[in-house]
Amino acid sequence: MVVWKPKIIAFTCWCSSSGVDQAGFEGFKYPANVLTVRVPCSAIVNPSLVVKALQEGADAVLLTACKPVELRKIAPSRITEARVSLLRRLLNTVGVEEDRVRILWISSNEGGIFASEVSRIVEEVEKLGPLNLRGKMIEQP
Amino acid sequence: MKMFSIREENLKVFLRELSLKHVLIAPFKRDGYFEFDVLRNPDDFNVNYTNTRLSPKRFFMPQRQLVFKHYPRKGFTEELKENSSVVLFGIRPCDASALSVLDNVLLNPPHKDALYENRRKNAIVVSLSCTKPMTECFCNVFETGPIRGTGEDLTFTHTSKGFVVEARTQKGIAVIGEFGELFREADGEMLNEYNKLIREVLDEMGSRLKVDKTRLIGIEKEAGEEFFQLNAQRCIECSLCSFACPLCYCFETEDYWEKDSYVRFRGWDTCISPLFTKMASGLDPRVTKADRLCHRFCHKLSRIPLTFNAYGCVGCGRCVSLCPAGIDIREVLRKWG
Amino acid sequence: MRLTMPSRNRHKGGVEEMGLNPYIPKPVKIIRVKDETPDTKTITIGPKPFDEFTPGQFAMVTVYGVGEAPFSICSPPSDNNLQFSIRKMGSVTTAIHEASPGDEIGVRGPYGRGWPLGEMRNRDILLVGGGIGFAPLRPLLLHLLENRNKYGRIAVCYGARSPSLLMYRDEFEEWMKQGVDLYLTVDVGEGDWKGNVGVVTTILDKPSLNKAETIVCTCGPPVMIKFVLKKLVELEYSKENIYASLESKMRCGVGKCGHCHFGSKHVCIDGPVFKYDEMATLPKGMSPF
Amino acid sequence: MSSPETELRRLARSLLEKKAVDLVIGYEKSEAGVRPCFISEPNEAERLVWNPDCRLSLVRYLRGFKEKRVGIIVKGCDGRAIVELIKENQLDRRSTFIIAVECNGVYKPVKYGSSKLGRQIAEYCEKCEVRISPIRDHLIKSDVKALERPSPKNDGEPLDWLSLFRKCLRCMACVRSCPFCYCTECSIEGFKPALVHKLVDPVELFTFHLTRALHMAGRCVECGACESSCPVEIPLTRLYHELNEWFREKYGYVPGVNLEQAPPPLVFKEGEKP
Repeated sequence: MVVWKPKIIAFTCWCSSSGVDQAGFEGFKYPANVLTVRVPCSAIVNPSLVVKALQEGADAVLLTACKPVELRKIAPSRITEARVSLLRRLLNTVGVEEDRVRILWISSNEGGIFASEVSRIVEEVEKLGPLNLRGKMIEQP
Repeated sequence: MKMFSIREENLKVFLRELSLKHVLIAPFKRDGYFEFDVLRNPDDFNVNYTNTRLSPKRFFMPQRQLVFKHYPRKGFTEELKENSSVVLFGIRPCDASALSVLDNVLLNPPHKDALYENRRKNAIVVSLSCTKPMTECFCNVFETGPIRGTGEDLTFTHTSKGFVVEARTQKGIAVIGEFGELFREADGEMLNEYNKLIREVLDEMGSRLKVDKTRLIGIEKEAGEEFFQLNAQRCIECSLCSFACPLCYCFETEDYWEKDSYVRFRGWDTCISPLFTKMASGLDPRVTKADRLCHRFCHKLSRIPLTFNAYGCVGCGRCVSLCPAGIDIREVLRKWG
Repeated sequence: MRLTMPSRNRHKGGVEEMGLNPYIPKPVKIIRVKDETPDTKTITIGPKPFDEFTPGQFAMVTVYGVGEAPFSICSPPSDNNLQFSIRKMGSVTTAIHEASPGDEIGVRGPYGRGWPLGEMRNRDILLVGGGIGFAPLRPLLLHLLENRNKYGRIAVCYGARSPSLLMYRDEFEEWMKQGVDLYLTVDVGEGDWKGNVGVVTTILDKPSLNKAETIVCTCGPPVMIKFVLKKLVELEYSKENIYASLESKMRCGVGKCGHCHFGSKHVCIDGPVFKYDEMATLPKGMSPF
Repeated sequence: MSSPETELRRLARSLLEKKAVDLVIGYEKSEAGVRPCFISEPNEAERLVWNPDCRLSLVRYLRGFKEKRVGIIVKGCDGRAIVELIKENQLDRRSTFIIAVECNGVYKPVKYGSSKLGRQIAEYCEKCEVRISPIRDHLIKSDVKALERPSPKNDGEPLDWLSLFRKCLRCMACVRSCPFCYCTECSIEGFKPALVHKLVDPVELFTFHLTRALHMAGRCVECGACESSCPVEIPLTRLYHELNEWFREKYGYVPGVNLEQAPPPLVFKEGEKP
């Protein structure tokens, strides 16, 4: 039997992606089904791309961003937060579990937190089950 | 051709038998309007519908269809599938006629459209006559209805004593032969009612719109620009009219890499789109919206007839009713027909 | 909704082999790529996917995963390979420009109606080209030269925006050696250009031909065709003998997709070569008048 | 007191006679109901009509007449759209003469092949609270009594949006009829690589509708142009309403009501709590 494992796309901003790297260096174990996409800033991630990731087969999308208080300018993280909040509302409306899109506050030295948070999220997404949008959108015979 | 009849209560039996041997597609109501789909339970079928919201063209020319796959170093595979036999039951004569026009265009030698032919040859088209045409309909203009169309294999007409069934092609006769016990030869009384019905419905439609279709040929010359400019102001350039039309056959192709192979899809296109004739060099023979609108109407009423010997409109009235901006092909007919 | 039972037919492609699906191209290899002008390359492909064609016909060239576009064949029918001169314009042409010898592309054709070779027997012939528009004229010219004794005088008027944009420059001498009256012009002279400067209509009066009997074949940008036709009529060439090759967006090449349906003519079936009076019936925008 | 229709015609005629506007965009009678018309001659003003079938928002046509002075007939929701467009710098207030007509709700369109069950008021009109355009140069009061509004339906019953999206043809009628979709190239098609393919892959309808919803969030004035032009009757306004609710809850922002109030995404301030 093939065991289903969730596919998770993580858009990581430059700071938090070094946090993700650190999780690797320091040997924190976290599930391997998280694919990271490094972006310059979390606020550059167009919510449409998050939707597109879900459409293409991701079971959940994670945005990791700098903690607003740690930023010289805090607007970008706030913008991301607002967008994700809006997107979650939208997903909830159309009947996709809102927990499939999340935001994580990760600083560049928080590899450990990243690993533990991701493990928790993967568990939660496993509970949600596969999203399988393609199956839902294409008419069943 | 030969006229048969079937009793009203036997229709369900006929449908059940059909659905055992073929894939039966018939209109039934979903979310407030009728749509064609696979009919699993013949009891869902109800004779009292006007027409389906969208045309049955998608069963022969889907909105998106695979043309070929090309595997690097292996060559082509093409999904020319062995289709199981499909029965389209309850298609209206106008939509059935649209199929015969599509045949004229797409099966025009020397290059037959294999993708279309493959789907078409395995389909049996059974039409159900319109005895109460909608206000938007004008099939009488193109002689594609309301009782008899030109593309069907069997024509069912609802009369007070059951259905009059006309076998129009060999395929149709074969179906009658297959279910011989359900059909009888139509008697004189029934045929009288049938003929009366034809006259009545045609008279009613003729009183709404009576146009000489032969005069439409070459309208672009006299049509001038004013009329189309007026309507072009209104047009919002969506592609609804083409998508809803039962015989808008223009298609667009798209190539991309999918998983392990290069694929080419083809699918519906619309001449209302500004990109329809625009070339990569930026040259565009039809720049303005008015030109494109003119092409849409003239193509249907004059250019297809000149090229393929059939009218590009069957008068189903979908574009008239669905257009958000109220652009009406009947105005063109009234003006120049 | 699934109505069908898939059964895959594997085959090598090409219309003849398939006999069914006219939309499947035949795979061929690029043999040579030659820079013609700064934005135009001539690709040679082989082996020829089809045996016979008339000069002036076109073929649909597929770059897998990118798209398909129609191109005039610019090598003569006697050649074992096939050549296309392609200017970098959209996605398909860009992909072809990036291709190198050995790459595989798909070709299907030949489609359309070529130049009227039958009409040309023993007559004088004038070819008028503009820029990339010389591509469909080259196979005709080479074909005429191969059968030199069957035709009368051959004159070529060829113009481009600048000398560097003249195509097939290395072949001019060979053509002239074989008795072609070649008149060149450019819109803007540059470098050591000593020839005529001006649009192509300014050199149309130079060839001395039997005007009433001359077959004129022209191809180029629409606006050039427009003024060439005007000028030709002024110069008393017979309208019946004037032909032009037009271009249009195409998706199928076999008259199904509707993109090139103008008036009652399909450019892909009834063209791309049109007679003078046929062009007059085309609707505004497509008609060069 | 004259009927709103006669008043409308008189006003349009005088505007055109005085050359206060070059053009009046309104509704005229057509065979199938009512359709937009563009009137530039005073005599033609008689063609104008006003009835509950005038549902298509005319605001989307304004972008085609940027150099002209245009008089436009607007309902409450259309007026809100104009307000929002002015905020987005898409419209010159000075060259637009806004003829506000009191709206009592519009009928749902009776489309091809639907069973005719009498005229029903459109669902989005049931919720509407702005019946007169908040921005106007002239107000025409309506003497027709308000269309009977069934008690606003409970939005509690959730729709199966995925199956609704599945019916979509992506004919772009929703995009093209929307007052706010003024981009010359829709972002759905404009991305390289494109967000969705040229030809409709059913699974991409999800991306298409969600992207559109995200672009409409906090802007949609719920005029129902998309919904009424949709051939397969997807109740898009309900989806966009849900996102507008989010904006109202978070920022107290309702699109198109107040010209002074800037859209929250445009004035996102440092340190502001989202």
